[in-house]
Amino acid sequence: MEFTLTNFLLFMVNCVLTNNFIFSRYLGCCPFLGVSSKVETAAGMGIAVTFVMGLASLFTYAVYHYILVPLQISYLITISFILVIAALVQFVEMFLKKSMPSLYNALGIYLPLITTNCAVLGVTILNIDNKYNMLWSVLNGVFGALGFLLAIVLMAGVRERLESSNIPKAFKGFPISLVIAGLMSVAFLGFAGLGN
Amino acid sequence: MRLSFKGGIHPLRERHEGKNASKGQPIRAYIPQSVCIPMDMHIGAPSAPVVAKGDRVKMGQVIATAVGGIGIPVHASVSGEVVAVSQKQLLGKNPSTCVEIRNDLQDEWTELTPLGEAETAPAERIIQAVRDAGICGMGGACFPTHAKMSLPEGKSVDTVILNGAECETFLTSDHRLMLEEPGRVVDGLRLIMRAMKVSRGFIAVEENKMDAVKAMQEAARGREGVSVVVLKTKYPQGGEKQLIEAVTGRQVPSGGLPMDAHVNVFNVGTAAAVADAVILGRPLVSRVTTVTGCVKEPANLLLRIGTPVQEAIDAAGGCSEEPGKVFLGGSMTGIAMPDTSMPMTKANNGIVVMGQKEAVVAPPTPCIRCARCLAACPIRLNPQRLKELCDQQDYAKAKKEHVMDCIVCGACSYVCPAKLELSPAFKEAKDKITARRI
Amino acid sequence: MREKKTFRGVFLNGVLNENPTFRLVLGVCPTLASTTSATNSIGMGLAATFVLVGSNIVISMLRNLIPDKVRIPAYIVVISTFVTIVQMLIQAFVPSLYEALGLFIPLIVVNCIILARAEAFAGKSSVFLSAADGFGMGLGFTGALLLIGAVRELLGNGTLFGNNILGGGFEPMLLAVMAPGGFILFGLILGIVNAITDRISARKGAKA
Amino acid sequence: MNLRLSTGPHLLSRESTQTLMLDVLIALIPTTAAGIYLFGSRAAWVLAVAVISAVVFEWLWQKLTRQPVRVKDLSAVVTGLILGLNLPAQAPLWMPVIGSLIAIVLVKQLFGGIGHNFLNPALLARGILLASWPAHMSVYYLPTRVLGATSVAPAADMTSAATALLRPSGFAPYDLLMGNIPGTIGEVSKIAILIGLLYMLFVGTVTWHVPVVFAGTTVLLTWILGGDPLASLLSGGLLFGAVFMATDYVTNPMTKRGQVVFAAGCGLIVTVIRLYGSYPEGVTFAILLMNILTPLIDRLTVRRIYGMVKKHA
Repeated sequence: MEFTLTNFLLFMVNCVLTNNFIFSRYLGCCPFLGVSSKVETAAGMGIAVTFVMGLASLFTYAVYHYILVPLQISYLITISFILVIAALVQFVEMFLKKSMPSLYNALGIYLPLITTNCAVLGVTILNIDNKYNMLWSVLNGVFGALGFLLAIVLMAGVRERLESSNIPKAFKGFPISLVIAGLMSVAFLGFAGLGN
Repeated sequence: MRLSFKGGIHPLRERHEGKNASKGQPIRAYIPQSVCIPMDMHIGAPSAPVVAKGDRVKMGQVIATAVGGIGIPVHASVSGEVVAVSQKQLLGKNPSTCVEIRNDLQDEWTELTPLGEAETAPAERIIQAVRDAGICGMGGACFPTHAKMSLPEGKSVDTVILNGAECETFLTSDHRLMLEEPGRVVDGLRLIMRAMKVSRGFIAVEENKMDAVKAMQEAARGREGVSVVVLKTKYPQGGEKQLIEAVTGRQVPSGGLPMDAHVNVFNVGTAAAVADAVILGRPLVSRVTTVTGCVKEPANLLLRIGTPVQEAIDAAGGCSEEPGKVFLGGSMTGIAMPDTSMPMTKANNGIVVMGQKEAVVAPPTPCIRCARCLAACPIRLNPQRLKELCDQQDYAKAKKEHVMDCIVCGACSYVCPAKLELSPAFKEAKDKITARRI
Repeated sequence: MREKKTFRGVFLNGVLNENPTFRLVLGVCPTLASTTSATNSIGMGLAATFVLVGSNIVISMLRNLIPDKVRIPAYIVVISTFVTIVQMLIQAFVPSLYEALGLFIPLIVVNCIILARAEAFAGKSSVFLSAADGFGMGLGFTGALLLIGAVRELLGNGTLFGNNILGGGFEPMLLAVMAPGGFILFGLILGIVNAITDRISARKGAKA
Repeated sequence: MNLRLSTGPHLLSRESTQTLMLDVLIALIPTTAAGIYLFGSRAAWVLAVAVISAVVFEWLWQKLTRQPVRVKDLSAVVTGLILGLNLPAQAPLWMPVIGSLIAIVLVKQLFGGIGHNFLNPALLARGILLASWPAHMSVYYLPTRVLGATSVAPAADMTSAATALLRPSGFAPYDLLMGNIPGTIGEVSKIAILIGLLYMLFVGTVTWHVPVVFAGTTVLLTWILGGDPLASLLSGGLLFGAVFMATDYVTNPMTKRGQVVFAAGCGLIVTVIRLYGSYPEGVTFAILLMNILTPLIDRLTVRRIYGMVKKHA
């Protein structure tokens, strides 16, 4: 895919809205459900994920094309990518702690959770499956994560509003959150066809 | 152009704010057989009684002296014999000390010392005279007037507004006072202006009282610095903050007092009482009170302070049906009373009797977020959100979202189609936040 | 008081009391992605079970050798090895399932159930019990997926395991097999399961 | 004497949830009547089934969960009617039933009943029906009135062009206004919708902000992006959505400023979906998406309260 402004915008709309990670690809549901009770923490999680997903896309691209492919061990993609991500998260955590303590204080607690966020591993594998070059891989990671950020912040907004609602006991917590996500994703169907 | 503020409501529009029954009734005096005068009618420390059972008192005689800096004395509102000095549970939290006087119907005044006419009385002695006359805010605030007139160091006021809005439903006492005795009101305003060295005075009246506006305009003609302004008929137009916004375009800073906006507001009845105090030397012993609702002959009565509410109702012909609720003040902020033997005080501008049927409150239903409360709130708060926080008892957050700025005017509760008890919840929240120092 | 753990007890615990999907609500993504049909559900369930049992056994065997500090990375290596094996097996023997589950096969690595069991159980228990735990959790996961998958397939397609069940007059509700339907139906089933278990435990409590 | 004690206000406005809902129902009378007039008795059946099933589901749920039955507040009637008006006249009658089930139970009662649904129930039900049974939901019929009394056949060449968005030849502005075009029962007659709007503005059920800003944004954006502004206003579900669904109290923002943002967002999304998306009409999804944004809009459009001024020196 050539890099033009039109392509860039269409790609963004496609990643953030049309094929939203949560609402249409089911990636990253655990943190989406788990860290979405307050808007502030949801936004923190989303920003942390954006950060890591952009970097992970970059590094896994390099690992795949400069290590796995030349050595003809591309079947180790899963194992190597997850290790790259785990290491990356560790590294980012240490880096932030040392050089940007204020950002670390804001995002630090979310970082360990990101290793097992399937959106991160998912996006890196999708980058390879879709044969994106390095630029589009990073953009895919960042925009995908922005879609996640959008979804989790919207979710948190709705959940905050429902805090005082009389939801049937059996549905409190996960069940109602899943239903909320489902209803939201019905609305997101409206973006079908955009950005293609 | 009619002056107004942002927000607000028009309560009981379909029944002319409930005022039609009494607004045509001229003020008439009613003399009670006995009075029961509480010592804590004003904000501040209760006054200390200086009479005992068996004492004979004349009308206007001091029966209790001021306590503390903002305290005021209390005067006998009839002449006669003190029959009891006792503790009574009135509408306050704690029992009040009351002096009961049996009226000898002589109306014999104690010795009075007038200061002089409105434009000539010595300005520096006016505030003391107001204090000696035991005057406190007669619009319902009960804050001692002399204290309001004495500015602390560093504060300044350039405008005095007389509040003749009478935006509360049912009440017509200020209306009748302005219509029948506009000269007293203007004199009072001039005295306040002179005492406070203020050159600009407004008399603000809602446009549903154009006759009163006319009377006030005539009385104000030729008086230095005094002008009459007409306000839109809207509740709570007579709220101090709203009135200041409507008349001067200024806002009282959050948590501040009117003087922080360089304005002071006095009720028209208070001004009339100031005029009496200075020009006639008479202390505050009576006031105009509207008695209306389910009474046979709605009236505006000149009542002695301490008249039992039941007597006032009887003076208005008695109840026309089995009463379900009686409250002092208008229907928006009036205080419901458990029994009508209690006395009326300096701040009681109205007594409203409601029938059994009207007294039944509709049960609340779930909020539908119609946002009528937001449109109604004169402070531009979000009552819907605050109610959620109050229900969750999250008072710290409620404070952050400015519940302390709520003036408990009841506009949100009035318009709520779900009949939620919004303003009572905010009152409770404010009390709890103050008590717990959240 | 601690009950002595038996194979049967640990196994049933995974299937029922601590059912990973309905009780612990772990692994939401694969649950949603694979339950578009009953067949896919079973495929995903069994693949996850294989990985669970395998990684539980290996991690339990190595539990005294792995230093505590590098515990998590080590677990991940073990798990992703099994995932890679299962991925190759599915690709070779059930290509249609490989097609249907796609990305979500490698993503079994980050299925929180597996890491959670490694951390919470296999890292501290005997090989035998760890295997039981893997089996129980895996079958509990598979059963839950099958239930959701059956409902979604039935509503969204009118079929069960591809067999037409509801007859020609039924007009399938497409949404049930789309993303929103996945969230909503999982949420509803979860709520109903909660309601039922609440009722059962209330009844037990009343008896006791 | 037994006197009641309570804090003020002692008399309340005569408006209640029930009277507000009743006003909405009155405002819907012209639209309902026009729909039945244009599409015939079939439309009446769809509407009746939608309303009755909505009320029954609400009643059943409240009975089963042992809650106070609030059917009398008429909100279920409004939801049912709006849902019915959002369906094509030829929809099979099980569709309004499923729609009501979704609207009342899934979107409203599951979240705690009236006031707690974060999405417009009727619209979400329509969204689900649209996604689930596109064959029934996106085939529109010309009103029987236009085709002649005997025919209920789809208007052959425009069956799937939702509601004549492109103003196909043959639809003069007059026909667009009166409703002589294909579409759902409620959306076709713009004149009836406008009468309803005037009524609601007159009695104060709604303010002008949401309908005007919503429609205005759509028209303006369509014009800027090279579409036909008049057709964008008079075709499709824009007016029906802007007047009756975007104005839903429960699911739009509380402040006027928030409502303007909300309505402008609706207009933007509608235009984008109409011009670039795969669905021919975007009103449903636009309002639903803005419903989702509403809690955040509410957070960001808090009013400056009285007294937030510098203390005068």
